Amino acid sequence: MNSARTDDQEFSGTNSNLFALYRTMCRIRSFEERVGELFVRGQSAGSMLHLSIGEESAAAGVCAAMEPKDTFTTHHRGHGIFLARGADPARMMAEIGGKEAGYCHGKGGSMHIADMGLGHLGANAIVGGGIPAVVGAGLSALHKKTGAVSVAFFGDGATGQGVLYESMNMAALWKLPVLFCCINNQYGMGTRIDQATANPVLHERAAAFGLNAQTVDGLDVETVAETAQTMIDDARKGIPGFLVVDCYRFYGHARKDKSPYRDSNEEETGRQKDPIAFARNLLIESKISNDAELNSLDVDISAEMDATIDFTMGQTEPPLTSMFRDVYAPDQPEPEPLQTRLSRVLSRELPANGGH
Amino acid sequence: MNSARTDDQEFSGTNSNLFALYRTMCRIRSFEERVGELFVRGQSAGSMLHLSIGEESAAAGVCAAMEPKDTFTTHHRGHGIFLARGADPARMMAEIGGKEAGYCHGKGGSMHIADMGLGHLGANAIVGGGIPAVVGAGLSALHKKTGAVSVAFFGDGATGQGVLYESMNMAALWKLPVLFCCINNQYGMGTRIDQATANPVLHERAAAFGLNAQTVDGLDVETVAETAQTMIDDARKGIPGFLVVDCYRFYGHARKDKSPYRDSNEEETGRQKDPIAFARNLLIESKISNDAELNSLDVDISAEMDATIDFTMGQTEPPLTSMFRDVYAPDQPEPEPLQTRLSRVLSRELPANGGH
Amino acid sequence: MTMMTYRDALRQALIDQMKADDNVIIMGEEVGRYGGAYGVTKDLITMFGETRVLDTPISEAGIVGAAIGAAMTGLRPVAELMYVDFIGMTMDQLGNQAAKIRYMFGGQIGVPMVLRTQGGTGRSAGAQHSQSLEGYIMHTPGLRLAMPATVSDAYHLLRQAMAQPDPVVFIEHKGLYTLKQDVDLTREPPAWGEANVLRHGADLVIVTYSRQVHFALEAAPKLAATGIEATVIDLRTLNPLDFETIRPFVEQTGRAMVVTESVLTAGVAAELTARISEECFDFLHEPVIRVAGEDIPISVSPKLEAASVPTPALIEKIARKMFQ
Amino acid sequence: MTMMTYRDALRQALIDQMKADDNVIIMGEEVGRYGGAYGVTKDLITMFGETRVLDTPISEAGIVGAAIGAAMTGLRPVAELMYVDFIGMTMDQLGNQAAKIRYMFGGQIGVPMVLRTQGGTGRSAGAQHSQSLEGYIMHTPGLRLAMPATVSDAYHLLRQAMAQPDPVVFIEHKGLYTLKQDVDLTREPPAWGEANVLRHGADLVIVTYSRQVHFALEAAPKLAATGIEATVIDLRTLNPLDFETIRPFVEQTGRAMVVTESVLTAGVAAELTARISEECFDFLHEPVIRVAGEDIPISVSPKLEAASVPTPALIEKIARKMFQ
Ligand SMILES: Cc1ncc(C[n+]2csc(CCOP(=O)(O)OP(=O)(O)O)c2C)c(N)n1
Ligand SMILES: Cc1ncc(C[n+]2csc(CCOP(=O)(O)OP(=O)(O)O)c2C)c(N)n1
Ligand SMILES: [Mg+2]
Ligand SMILES: [Mg+2]
Repeated sequence: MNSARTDDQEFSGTNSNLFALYRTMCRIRSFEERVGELFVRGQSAGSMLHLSIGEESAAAGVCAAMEPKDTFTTHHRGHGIFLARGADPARMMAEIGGKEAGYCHGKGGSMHIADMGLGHLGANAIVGGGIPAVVGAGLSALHKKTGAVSVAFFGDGATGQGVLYESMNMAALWKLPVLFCCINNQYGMGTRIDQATANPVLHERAAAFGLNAQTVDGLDVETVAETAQTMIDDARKGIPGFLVVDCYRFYGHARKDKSPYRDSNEEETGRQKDPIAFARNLLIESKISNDAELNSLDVDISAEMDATIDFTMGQTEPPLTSMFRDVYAPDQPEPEPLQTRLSRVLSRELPANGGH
Repeated sequence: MNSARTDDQEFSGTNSNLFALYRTMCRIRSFEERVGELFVRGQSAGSMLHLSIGEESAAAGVCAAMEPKDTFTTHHRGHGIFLARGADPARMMAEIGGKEAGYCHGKGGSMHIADMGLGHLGANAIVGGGIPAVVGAGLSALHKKTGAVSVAFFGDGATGQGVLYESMNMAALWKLPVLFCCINNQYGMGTRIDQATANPVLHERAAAFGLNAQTVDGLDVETVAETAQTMIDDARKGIPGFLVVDCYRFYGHARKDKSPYRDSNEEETGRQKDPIAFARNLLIESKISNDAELNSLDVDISAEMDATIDFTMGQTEPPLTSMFRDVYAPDQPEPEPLQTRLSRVLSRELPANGGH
Repeated sequence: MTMMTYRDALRQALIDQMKADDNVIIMGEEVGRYGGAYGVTKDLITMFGETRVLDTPISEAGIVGAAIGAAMTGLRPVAELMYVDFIGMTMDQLGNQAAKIRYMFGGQIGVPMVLRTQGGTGRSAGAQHSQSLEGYIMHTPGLRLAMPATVSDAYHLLRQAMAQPDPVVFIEHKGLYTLKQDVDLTREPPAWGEANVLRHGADLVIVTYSRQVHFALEAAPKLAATGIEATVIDLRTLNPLDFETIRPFVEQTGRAMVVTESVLTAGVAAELTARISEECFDFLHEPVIRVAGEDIPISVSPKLEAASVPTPALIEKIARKMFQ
Repeated sequence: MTMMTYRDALRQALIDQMKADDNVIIMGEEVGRYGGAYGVTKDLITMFGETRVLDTPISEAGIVGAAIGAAMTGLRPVAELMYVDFIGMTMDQLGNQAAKIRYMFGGQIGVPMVLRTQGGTGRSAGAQHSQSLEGYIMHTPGLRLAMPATVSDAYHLLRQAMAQPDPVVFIEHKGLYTLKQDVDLTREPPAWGEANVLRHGADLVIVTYSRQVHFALEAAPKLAATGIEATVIDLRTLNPLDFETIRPFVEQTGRAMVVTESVLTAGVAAELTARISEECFDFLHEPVIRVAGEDIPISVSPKLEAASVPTPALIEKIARKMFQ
């Protein structure tokens, strides 16, 4: 851990690694709280909002180890990762609200957000669905000699999906610049990891395929960041890895779920594994920062995140005409709308464009 | 190994375990040679015939450890397994010839043979396709307290299929009476195992899921049988296992494949791993049997297997009317044949049965 | 007669059939402790225990494969696929195994399993959680396919499905779980495979199923107000398909509309249109009209989502155009 | 003009496009050292090396998923699925990912990949190696779908597919690999998406694709001998579907037959029938006639296999009935 500081350092956390990681984690948590709020206001598109509170160290730590040219995919609980990668929270919130101003013009939403500019190849509502794409991104990097690494973020639940094993095998076989990052928050919906597998030491499976595999405690974001750095560096050299970040899902599976399937003692204990509280203590104890600075950081972040809600509330839904757009690239005509087709059929007219 | 015999035993191998295993292996090889012949005569249904020559010890050894109530599924290279289980070679050959008298009335063929009487839940032309069924069979055994074990036989190539991992995980989680038996003949078509994975020690993957996992050398059928016995006994007690039988695919992937992708030196060496030659030596060296007895066994087997060809040649293809049978259970009407439908439509008639 | 919701009727069917047949087991993601993503299996694990209600890992292909093996060895598994959108992972097990086992093996054995799942729009759940994929199943010989629209069918069709000798894909609609209707749980249900004529009208026949039945029934009185009387047929099962219930109405009215939430091209709407056009050719005054999902993915935007599939207003509008 | 086989034309298309575009890579089971199960990629690994021709493990879902990721990051992968029958394993990656990525992500990026595969009967390869599953693809918005019948299209359509900005499923027919025809590799091919009118006749239009094009062309002269002149249209691509080439012929002849090897119900035949029936309603003298695969699995028995799908004789027979 690099967090200890010597007394002659200037008293501002802003140049410290830990401070930066801490700030990222705070922004994630604050953003997620706002997502919950958007939902309560009835302004989110859909009821499927999966918050990453408690898992911020995985997002902050791993993304800190990535280079701008690197790419990644995420699972359905990917807000934190995308934010840590540098996303604009306002455009994210707008997307989650199903607004035209969002990253995907309101067509994707929370579970289908992506941004090619930041190398985000997409969140996924299919558990495991985005994993094999990093194998292909790894092939691209090799073929085009870009030196880019591609990271697949997914949950412990995705270890139930066969395609993960197919992907790990290919990555190991071809020595691809790929990192599999399993955010083990102990639950897939209501199923605790030990109810989903006989061996919850998940990285052992990856090792059996020949991957560089280990588990790190997500309580300490610096350890996560350092481990991720080593593993991403290795991946860049052709030694693909599998990193499990152990953490705890603080709240329900989706915004509405009250987690009746787990008892409050367990939740109590689980929430003690709070990477933000841990880092805050560390920042203060090691005198990198102090209460005042951290409180004012909180205020700034709150303001920034509040603004994402205001922004989103002011945005419009995508226009109906956009519905038929982007099913295909522009070279192929948009699908003919049902009403156009039926009016035509019933009035015995030809298609407007002659059908081409 | 139990093969050593004391001099006071009567001189006939027929009571010996090894002799029985040897006989099973010889019958398999002889049968497979006849399948090749059927193909050459143009009497096999289809060109997709996968012979298990070189892999006889897996079939003989594992099936010897199974009880009559046990069930199993196989891959596409399953003739040997089914024979070792006690199948009638004539009905097998007829099925491979696409004849009505075959196990599946000529609809299934080499890759889709099954027999509920012998607990054969089906061969499969989909690599890995039959594996998860044993998980269900294991659930049945638990639920109905039958004490039956279910064995999935598949090739090394199936370790590329995600569904294998999903199945292993469920079997381990639920402590099912299941054995996964991977017949590692070193090749999936033209791809050598080390060209398909970075870690060819396949059983390590199973261990990582919490399965009882090991690899056995297929050269020695007795070791295969004993290991299988232990693992099947364990499975019956709720400790599911994964057994890799190491062997070599003596010939091409399918009957026509001349294996240009591997060199003759390698084939030479590979074919030295001959479980039949090994067992024959052992039978003679340990004086369980002698040349004369074994030669006469060969003659008997040849005659038995020749007869399967003669039988098959005399059989007819299934009648055309059987085409529409067994798509559904008899409670649902057979699909209306195209010609019936079209004649009806063109002559504006109603369906014969009023549509029901 | 009891008032109950579609959800509760499904749940009651599971309970009653599990009581009636010891071999019925339920397996799937979150079916046990969680009670099912849409609550259909709530508390069943308490009632029947962990050996009959199995929470599985997130392994759709493995779940369906395991159900196949269980069905072949004497159980009657009801596997749950949380969303029909996940059927892609299971299509090999469903299409190459479950659907073909009886046939390939010469009739030796069947696969008496049910795959319960739900589909459709209505919760702005996005492109991967809002689809209507029954077309894939209908295009796969060997799979039976039931899609209940009413509370009564939720109960009776599910119980019947659980007694079928062949695999049944049973697709509920996520927009119907809270539908409340009167239901007689004890009556003799209509025979499996029979369509249900829910409204009689001499001008037009609307052939539909699942949630769109309600949309058609909503449109019908408004049409009647403009002088167009519509017959509304709920297919209940798509395989078997009860064409003979449709036929006389088309012959009588000369006008048919088929309505489905699944995408237009090469799916259920195409089949129904083709069948009617073939079988009732001489009787048709107008082409059979397909009101279907647009040929696009579903957006998460509620506005775009709602516009992607038929609505009562759309049915009404198009039906009226058929008479202009 | 050169005489070559369908197989060699496909191979040549791969070679020429790989030379023209460095970003093209080939990946799949046995595509390298083995040269492809049907020999289409023979020796390509020697010509282009192991980094551009990748032998994969037997991991269909992973292969398609990897191709998607490669396509999103600048490569133009051609993934091979050895048999279209294995598409079940890939349907999630194809249907939920490849098909929807452009749309879900608001048009940011496409997935310019080709999934080459082959289907159909003719080798008594049994129920799991003989299917024609293009219906699943046609029913999935976002996937383009090409099915070459001729040697010329094998070459030109494949090259065009490899330059499409969206995922293309490219389905060859296992019965056509040895087909030999004249081909002009250098000519400007017809525009992507245009159907091909291969024969003109005033009495009947036969709309088909893939191997059945040849069956229709075989039946046509025999029909002519009995006084029935048939137009034969090869669709070449099913998505996009070139209906405007079909329309005038239906309007002219008033009789249409659609022919496909895929199973009848809820598939390609249904779509074509529905489209023609809707669009050309007033012109039809007879219902559109669907000549399709029977609604059954394919048997391994060569006799049953052959009887499961349309043949030239069947096309002829049914066409003649249309005029009785
Ligand atoms: C293929 C698939 N199966 C099931 C689901 C439903 N589902 C959504 S999230 C989830 C749990 C995932 O758990 P995990 O991977 O650990 O991620 P977490 O939610 O804990 O972040 C499930 C079962 C899905 N979206 N996709
Ligand atoms: C899902 C699937 N993918 C590919 C194939 C084509 N195929 C048939 S056998 C085979 C090789 C299988 O190798 P292995 O599992 O080791 O069995 P072996 O042939 O060596 O007995 C392949 C690729 C298939 N039948 N099914
Ligand atoms: Mg989790
Ligand atoms: Mg092998």
